[in-house]
Amino acid sequence: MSQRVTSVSRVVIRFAGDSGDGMQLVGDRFTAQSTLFGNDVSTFPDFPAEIRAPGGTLPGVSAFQIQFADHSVSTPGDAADVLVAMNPAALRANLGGLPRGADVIVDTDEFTGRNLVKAGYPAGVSPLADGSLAGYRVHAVALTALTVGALRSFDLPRRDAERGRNMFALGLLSWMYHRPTEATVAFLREKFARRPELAAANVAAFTAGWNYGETTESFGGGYRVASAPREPGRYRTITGNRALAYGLIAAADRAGLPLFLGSYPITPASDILHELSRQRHFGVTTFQAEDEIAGIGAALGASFGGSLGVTTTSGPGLALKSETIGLAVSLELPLVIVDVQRGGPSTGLPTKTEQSDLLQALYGRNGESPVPVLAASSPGDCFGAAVEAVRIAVTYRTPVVLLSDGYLANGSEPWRVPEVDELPVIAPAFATGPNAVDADGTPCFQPYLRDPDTLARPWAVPGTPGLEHRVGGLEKADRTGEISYDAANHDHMVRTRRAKVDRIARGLPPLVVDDPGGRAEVLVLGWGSTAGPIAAACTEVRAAGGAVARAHLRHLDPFPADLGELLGRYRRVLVPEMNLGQLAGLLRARYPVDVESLTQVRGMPFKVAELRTAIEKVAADV
Amino acid sequence: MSQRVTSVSRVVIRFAGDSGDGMQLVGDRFTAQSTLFGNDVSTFPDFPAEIRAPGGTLPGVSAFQIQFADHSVSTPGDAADVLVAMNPAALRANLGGLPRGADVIVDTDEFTGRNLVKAGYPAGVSPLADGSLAGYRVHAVALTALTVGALRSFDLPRRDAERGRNMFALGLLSWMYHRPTEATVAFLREKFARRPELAAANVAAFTAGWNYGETTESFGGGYRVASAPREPGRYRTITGNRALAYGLIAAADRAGLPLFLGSYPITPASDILHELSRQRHFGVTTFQAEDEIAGIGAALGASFGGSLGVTTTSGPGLALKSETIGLAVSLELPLVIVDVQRGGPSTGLPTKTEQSDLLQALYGRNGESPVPVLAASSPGDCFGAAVEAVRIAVTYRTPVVLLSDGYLANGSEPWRVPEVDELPVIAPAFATGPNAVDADGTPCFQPYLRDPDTLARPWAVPGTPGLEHRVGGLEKADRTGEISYDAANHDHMVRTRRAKVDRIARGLPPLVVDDPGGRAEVLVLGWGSTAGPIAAACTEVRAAGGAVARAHLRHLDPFPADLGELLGRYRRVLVPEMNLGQLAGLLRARYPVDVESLTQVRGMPFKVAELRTAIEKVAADV
Amino acid sequence: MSDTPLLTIAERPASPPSARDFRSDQEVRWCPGCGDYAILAAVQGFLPELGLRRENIVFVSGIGCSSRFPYYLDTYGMHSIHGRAPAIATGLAVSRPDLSVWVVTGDGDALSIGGNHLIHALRRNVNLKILLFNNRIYGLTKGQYSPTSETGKITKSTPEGSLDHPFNPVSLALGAEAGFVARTLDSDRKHLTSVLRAAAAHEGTALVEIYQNCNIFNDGAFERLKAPGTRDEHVLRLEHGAPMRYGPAGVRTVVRDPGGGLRPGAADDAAVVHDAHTSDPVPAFALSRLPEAGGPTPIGVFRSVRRPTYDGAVAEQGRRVRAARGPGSVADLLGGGDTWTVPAPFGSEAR
Amino acid sequence: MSDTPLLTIAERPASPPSARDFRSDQEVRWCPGCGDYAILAAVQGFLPELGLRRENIVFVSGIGCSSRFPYYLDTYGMHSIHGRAPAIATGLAVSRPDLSVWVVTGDGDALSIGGNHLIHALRRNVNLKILLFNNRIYGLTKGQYSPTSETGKITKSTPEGSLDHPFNPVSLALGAEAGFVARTLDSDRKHLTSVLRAAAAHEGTALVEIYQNCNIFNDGAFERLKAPGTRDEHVLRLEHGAPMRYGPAGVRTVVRDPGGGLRPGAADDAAVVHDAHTSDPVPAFALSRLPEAGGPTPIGVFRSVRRPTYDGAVAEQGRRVRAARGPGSVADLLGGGDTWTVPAPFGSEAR
Ligand SMILES: Cc1ncc(C[n+]2csc(CCOP(=O)(O)OP(=O)(O)O)c2C)c(N)n1
Ligand SMILES: Cc1ncc(C[n+]2csc(CCOP(=O)(O)OP(=O)(O)O)c2C)c(N)n1
Ligand code: SF4
Ligand code: SF4
Ligand SMILES: [Mg+2]
Ligand SMILES: [Mg+2]
Repeated sequence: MSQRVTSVSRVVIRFAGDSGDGMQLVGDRFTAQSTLFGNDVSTFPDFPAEIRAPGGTLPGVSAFQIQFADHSVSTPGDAADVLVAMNPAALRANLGGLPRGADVIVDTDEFTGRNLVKAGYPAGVSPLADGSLAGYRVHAVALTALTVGALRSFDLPRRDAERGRNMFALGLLSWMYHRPTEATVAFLREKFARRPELAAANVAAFTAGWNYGETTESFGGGYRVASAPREPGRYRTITGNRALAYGLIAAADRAGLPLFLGSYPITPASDILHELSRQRHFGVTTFQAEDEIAGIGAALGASFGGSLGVTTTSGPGLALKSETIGLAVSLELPLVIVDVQRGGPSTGLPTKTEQSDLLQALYGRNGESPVPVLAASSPGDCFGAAVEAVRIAVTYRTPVVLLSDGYLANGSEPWRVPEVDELPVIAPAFATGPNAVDADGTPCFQPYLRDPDTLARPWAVPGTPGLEHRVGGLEKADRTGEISYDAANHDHMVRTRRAKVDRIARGLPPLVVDDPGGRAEVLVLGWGSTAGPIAAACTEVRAAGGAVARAHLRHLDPFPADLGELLGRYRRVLVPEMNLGQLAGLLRARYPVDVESLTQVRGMPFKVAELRTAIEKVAADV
Repeated sequence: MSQRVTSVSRVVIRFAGDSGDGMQLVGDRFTAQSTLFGNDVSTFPDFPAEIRAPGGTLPGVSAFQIQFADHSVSTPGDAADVLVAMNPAALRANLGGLPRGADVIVDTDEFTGRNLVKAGYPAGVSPLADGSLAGYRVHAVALTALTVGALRSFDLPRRDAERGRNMFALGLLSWMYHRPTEATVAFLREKFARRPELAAANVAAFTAGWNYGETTESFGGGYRVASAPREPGRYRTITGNRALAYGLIAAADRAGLPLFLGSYPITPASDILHELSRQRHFGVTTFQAEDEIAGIGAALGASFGGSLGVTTTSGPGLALKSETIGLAVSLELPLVIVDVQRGGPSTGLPTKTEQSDLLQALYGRNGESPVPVLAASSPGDCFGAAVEAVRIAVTYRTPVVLLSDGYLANGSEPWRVPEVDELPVIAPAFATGPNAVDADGTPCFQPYLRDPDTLARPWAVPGTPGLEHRVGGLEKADRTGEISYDAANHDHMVRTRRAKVDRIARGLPPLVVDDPGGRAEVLVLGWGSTAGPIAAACTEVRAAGGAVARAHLRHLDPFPADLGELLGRYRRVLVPEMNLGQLAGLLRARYPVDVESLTQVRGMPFKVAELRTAIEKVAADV
Repeated sequence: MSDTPLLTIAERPASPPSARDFRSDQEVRWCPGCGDYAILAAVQGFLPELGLRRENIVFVSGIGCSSRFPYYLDTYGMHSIHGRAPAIATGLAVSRPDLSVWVVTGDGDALSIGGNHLIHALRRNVNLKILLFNNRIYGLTKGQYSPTSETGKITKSTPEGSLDHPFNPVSLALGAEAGFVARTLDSDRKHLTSVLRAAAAHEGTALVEIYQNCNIFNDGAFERLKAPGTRDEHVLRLEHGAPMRYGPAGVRTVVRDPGGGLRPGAADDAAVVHDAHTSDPVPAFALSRLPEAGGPTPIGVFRSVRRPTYDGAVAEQGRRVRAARGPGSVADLLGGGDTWTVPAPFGSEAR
Repeated sequence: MSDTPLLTIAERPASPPSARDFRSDQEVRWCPGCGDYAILAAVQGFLPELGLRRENIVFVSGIGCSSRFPYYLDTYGMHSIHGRAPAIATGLAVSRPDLSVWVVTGDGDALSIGGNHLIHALRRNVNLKILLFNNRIYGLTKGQYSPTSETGKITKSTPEGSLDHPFNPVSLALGAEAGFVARTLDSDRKHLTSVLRAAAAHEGTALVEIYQNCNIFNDGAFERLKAPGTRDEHVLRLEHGAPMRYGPAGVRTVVRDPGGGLRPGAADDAAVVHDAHTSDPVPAFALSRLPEAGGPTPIGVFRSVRRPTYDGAVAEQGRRVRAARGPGSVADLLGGGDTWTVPAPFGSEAR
């Protein structure tokens, strides 16, 4: 059968099913196949807070969206071109955002009366039959029956055989988009290495899906999405949480410090704990503490002892850690605090994404308690952001908050593997001897005598003879670090701690402005995970003939030294955020610029189209 | 002996001694005597973080400063006219700020070689002898010996007799300033009711001090400070912590709600717990919890049950409560959180004052988590601020943060006792029945259906039949309050919670501007406990012919509706704060006004003279 | 005010509500097969026995799979934050002694982040019934080990095996002065119900540890205690006043060690008689250590001893103070202490 | 990296340091007469016995009068925040098994706000020596009752008398799986020193409760146990292997109750022999309840039993993994998983 292959430049697929249907696995495999093929990809897993809500219900739907393209993409796509719906609930939950004309692949075996009712369809009516899918290209496939049929030769209980339908679907989609299959076959063999019969069954289901596409007429000849041009280098697909864990390990290694993670599990940060737990041979120690306070406390204790102390959490955990972060500010010890933000307030939307912890990170402590704050901007960038957080923490002897979010944490993208020697050198420069002399001329150690350049204090770790000293949360006398209630000293120390954080700006590279035409009068300024949607929207604006400049902040405190000047260059500055305008407020407080805030707090990334409209509106009116 | 009595319009006295010398008691009594006499007064206790540091050392010095006058005063005075120094350390610790010409009364018996060394004077040199006190009017009195002599007829161990010297000093100063003595005698008799011989001895020491002034020549005829004109009414002297406790009790009473305090002791907030613990007969329940988190948790539980839940703390405790405040935001239940600010960061300066928790109060929680924030501006104003906090919490069903600070907490001033019916009526308006109908027309209860005016949700307490419902920290569907992960609903709820807090501004009175001439081009805007020094400084500026307007914020979130307009009216706006400019930043973020920030983080209130200089500099340059 | 209930509490209903009446309209969202379903059914079945109207019952929980519990009961309820339910419930119970307050929590919620609130509630003896769903794993966060996981456990956060020694929740509670401690199994509805009944009847804090199967992340953790072939050998069913015998047909005995502890005895040894009501916590503590001594796992009521409840004492103290001082007058309070009066100027309006 | 100490630790000193060497230059700032002075002197006197150099010893404290302790010792030290010292010390001890790590805490610090960290440290058996200064009051905040204050105590926050039932710190620790628990008195330097010695020798978490007099806010709380006229009657001095006798000239005995607990016996009863090393925690738990049974207050080592330390297990696991997998290579880690290479365009510079 030779049919025509359609070439397209980008495709968005959304896989949706029950929490137990293995949609995340299908998404991961499709992603791996696409990156190996050479497309650029961006992914977005979207799952419920329940572990496994009752089968077939709307709250139980788990989805995975991927955009892959023959050019650079920075978001998982606003809307799917193809929806794979494993049951009625998955169809119902995802139909809302689906543009007419999209392909909809459903497992007809699941569209039983009972399942339709569970999904909330009126009794006796199937969307497959009532015309409500008119306008879509519906592919009604008996996925379950076909899978069970394909696995007849295996001696599997029917339930187990049915479970293979996710692999069948993966096979079908792999055929549709001409994906390479070797890696998935190898993956399945390894995953089920201990149960070869299961491996074989999964491979059989996968192959059956592929063959179904090949032999049926309904999918035409499939589509081709050419590979995307890329900088030369070695690449892999990576999620934000993994990249962040790798960044911590690599930076600790560069600094020659053992890494100590004190953490308490919390969605969506737990995978960093999991990943680091697997790397004990790097000198990494992971400590699952009794709570968030103990997690950061243990990390701080380890830092006092000369390790790189790290703690990882999400918003509610950061709230609990706030008192201890204040202690770390007072002790001036290196400490990295990772906050993978999720929807708030309170328990909020634990599995959704948001950027609403920025102000908490900056101000969520008693007293004047400055802490450098950074944010990662893409899954792969979590690596570099983590390295930068460690660099600042160690160089300036300070706790650092690194913000990620649920979208970065679980989303993935191709990532160029850096060479180790591209990474910055980080020097702990432990104190080894006296740094001052007493009133009577004896050499002595002053734990709060500062480096004139960085304002960092010495890091003298237990075990170093002659440098015995005591630190604590009470105000300390300048230089000696002794308890001091002196008024002038307190004022000095408060301003010095602030000045030390401000010093960091001196060592930052200039901001990168993306303005190909060089004539834009509108700047879109973002931070954190909005980078992808903003970049995509700007590209679209320019493609339509508009002019817009774009810059993105990694450093939220201190701001880069050239930020004020940059803001002043544009007639209008638009700041899109997934909160109620936190960065916008900070910018207005700091610079005499009337930035405009574009906010959305929907638990998910901005849609490119919305951003584009907003930017065009601003650009039209300069 | 008839000597000339000098009339003066105001006097500042500073009593200083060892932590164990009873200086706070002397100060309290002198304050009571002065207010009963009819002066206006403002006081400032200044004591160390240690309970009782070793006798005679600088860190152990405890002081009490009082300004009393024949006119309205709003600060305890920049510098003392009279320093009472009970030992060398007290002299040394307080000489720094003392203007030449001041009276210095010292207990010569304490100026022994050993004590001088303990206080850090070079061996063998006494400040009483080395000329270093030239320029002061030194009154060297053998306070100890005179006291012991006066108490010879009592059968007291020498150490106990010596302890009477604080009463001797009080008697002497009372004579010098013609204070009425009856109240102190009555006080001593009541305090030692169970040990009449001690009461008599204390009264004898007090009387001996008075008589010493009367009979010695060295003090002339003493001074007269006439009484200050005042609005008619009944007055008492009150500290901020007590006024705050009374405000909570009075407001709970107005609302008809039992008051439940869940708290954990912390300086300088503990006295609110202590005060409320004494008022069980008001239906007040105090619960000393295992920590700050349990304190606020229990208060929130009590609010759920229909009590007025309150929790009191200082900065480090507020940090610990932040996660639970977020829950209260999500539950939308009334809750009052009192933060008596102290020096930070971390443990900081526990007994000193600061205004550095404003941003923590506003932003120290994960997610978009708006909480109304108020601040009291004087010890007596703590009463009204507490009533206002309760009004907002109950009316809008929201946690409210009320900021006080160490200076207000322990400082005192005359306070006009309000009549109960002057207080606002506060209506809990519990839900008692269904407020909506189901899809099928059945009456039902929707716990998140809002009052269109206040946006408050109904408060339905357990025990109310038919209103059974569940609340929690996960995002809730509008109206029904059911768990909802819906994107649009989340955006709506986030904005609605913010809008509800903004609504509070509608019910606030217009800002009061103090600009007697009505022609000022400079506005000094303050918040919290800077009110007194700012008012005094503005008075001085005007007395010197300058023009300056003054306004003070009680509401920090939401800001009063007319604030933006007010700020726009002035050429320059100066914002003095005991932090690094927290309010100033908020104003810049919110209004297109380039406010100027004047900051000081010294653990103590602004000096009037410094403020005056700063204001005059600004006013000179408009 | 605090000791008068806010609202008049409706009388006990004439016809008691049924299990159905305690079912809320919310869809239950646990994994199919989770032990939580059985506990929910048992609790819904038991609640009518309280003889209380729904509105006078409150369930407070923390965070975890188990902590979703309150949503499924048509009583008042609060799904609070991780670990804090005992503290929140304490405030509620102390301020509203007229309510029946229940806490639902998990092994992570109660013993990891919430350990301090739990032990303080037990020490104070607040009138709370605490149901601790112990599945020896963190369910909601997808399978990390918990403070009750056995040492060496391989989980997401311990791929090389966990290194912590676990808590024994019953020992911990007894060390924290608990007056009532019991243990039961999710799958044994009859036993579970009997333990709920005993807990409800107890005045003060009652801690009920419920072994609960998490079939997704820690399946079969208690299988030995449930499977027909092994359970008799491994479970000791406690009954006050009864000799401690177990094993098929009760052939095995529990005897006292010279050191005071308990251990398995020979078939013809005189079995120790269980005394749940003795004021000395040592016998219950010894029981809690029995599995370590090679003995069976006791289920049932370890200890049930009355001592004054905290909320009762608070109410009593309030009454005493009010009786002595009379109800507070705000006017007197504000106008107390040393006051002075500034008179209105002559001729001015009196106010 | 984690199992190689960061810096080469200096050898044990040839001439051991003296008590003087452990005195820092900071002025001691407790109230005159405070029991903390005696404890400080005893600790300074004992530290040389460790045979360690000053730089290898760390004291970590929380907040409270007692928590000022580290400032007065010339070792490394941290005065942290309220209640968190055990958590901070855990991170230090686990990451630096070469150090001798001590925690100083108060009854409020350890048992109120810090209760959870304390019980978790005990459960894990981290190599920490925890000195709990129990004065049954909050000293630093000027006299509120604490979780060890007796019920009915009148304090600033309980003017009508406190209503909480106190913790028994020894019982609590034993319920939390403690391997080493002891109690001693501030004023008995010899006994205090002997207990410090035993604690230091124990591998794992050692909890030492020190009854400490706060002469300002709770003076004489332990007078009965100290006064020459009463102490013999009220104190039982524990010694492993010795029969439990007390009273003037040791005329009184401690005997075992049929329920497993302990109680005072008759003079001619056979006294129970103290076994601090038995693996069963029941005997130690029974001892902790002796005062409630009308018996004397035991001081000395209740329990001293070795079980694997947490820090030891962490180090061991690290070694095992490294032996199996080799030291980690960052390049391999980053380049692991499915990778693909985009070649440099033909003719371009190789990098
Ligand atoms: C402050 C905070 N920290 C962490 C979490 C993440 N979290 C939610 S439930 C849970 C543990 C659940 O374990 P358990 O209490 O045993 O309940 P189960 O799910 O097993 O029923 C954790 C760590 C959170 N929600 N909040
Ligand atoms: C987070 C926090 N909460 C409260 C306090 C106030 N505080 C300091 S010490 C203390 C209790 C002290 O009691 P204890 O631990 O028994 O020590 P002691 O002073 O009796 O030695 C309290 C409540 C604080 N510093 N930090
Ligand atoms: S994860 Fe475990 S405990 Fe949670 S619902 Fe599923 S089976 Fe139950
Ligand atoms: S208050 Fe008590 S514990 Fe604190 S230093 Fe004084 S005597 Fe010691
Ligand atoms: Mg669990
Ligand atoms: Mg204490």
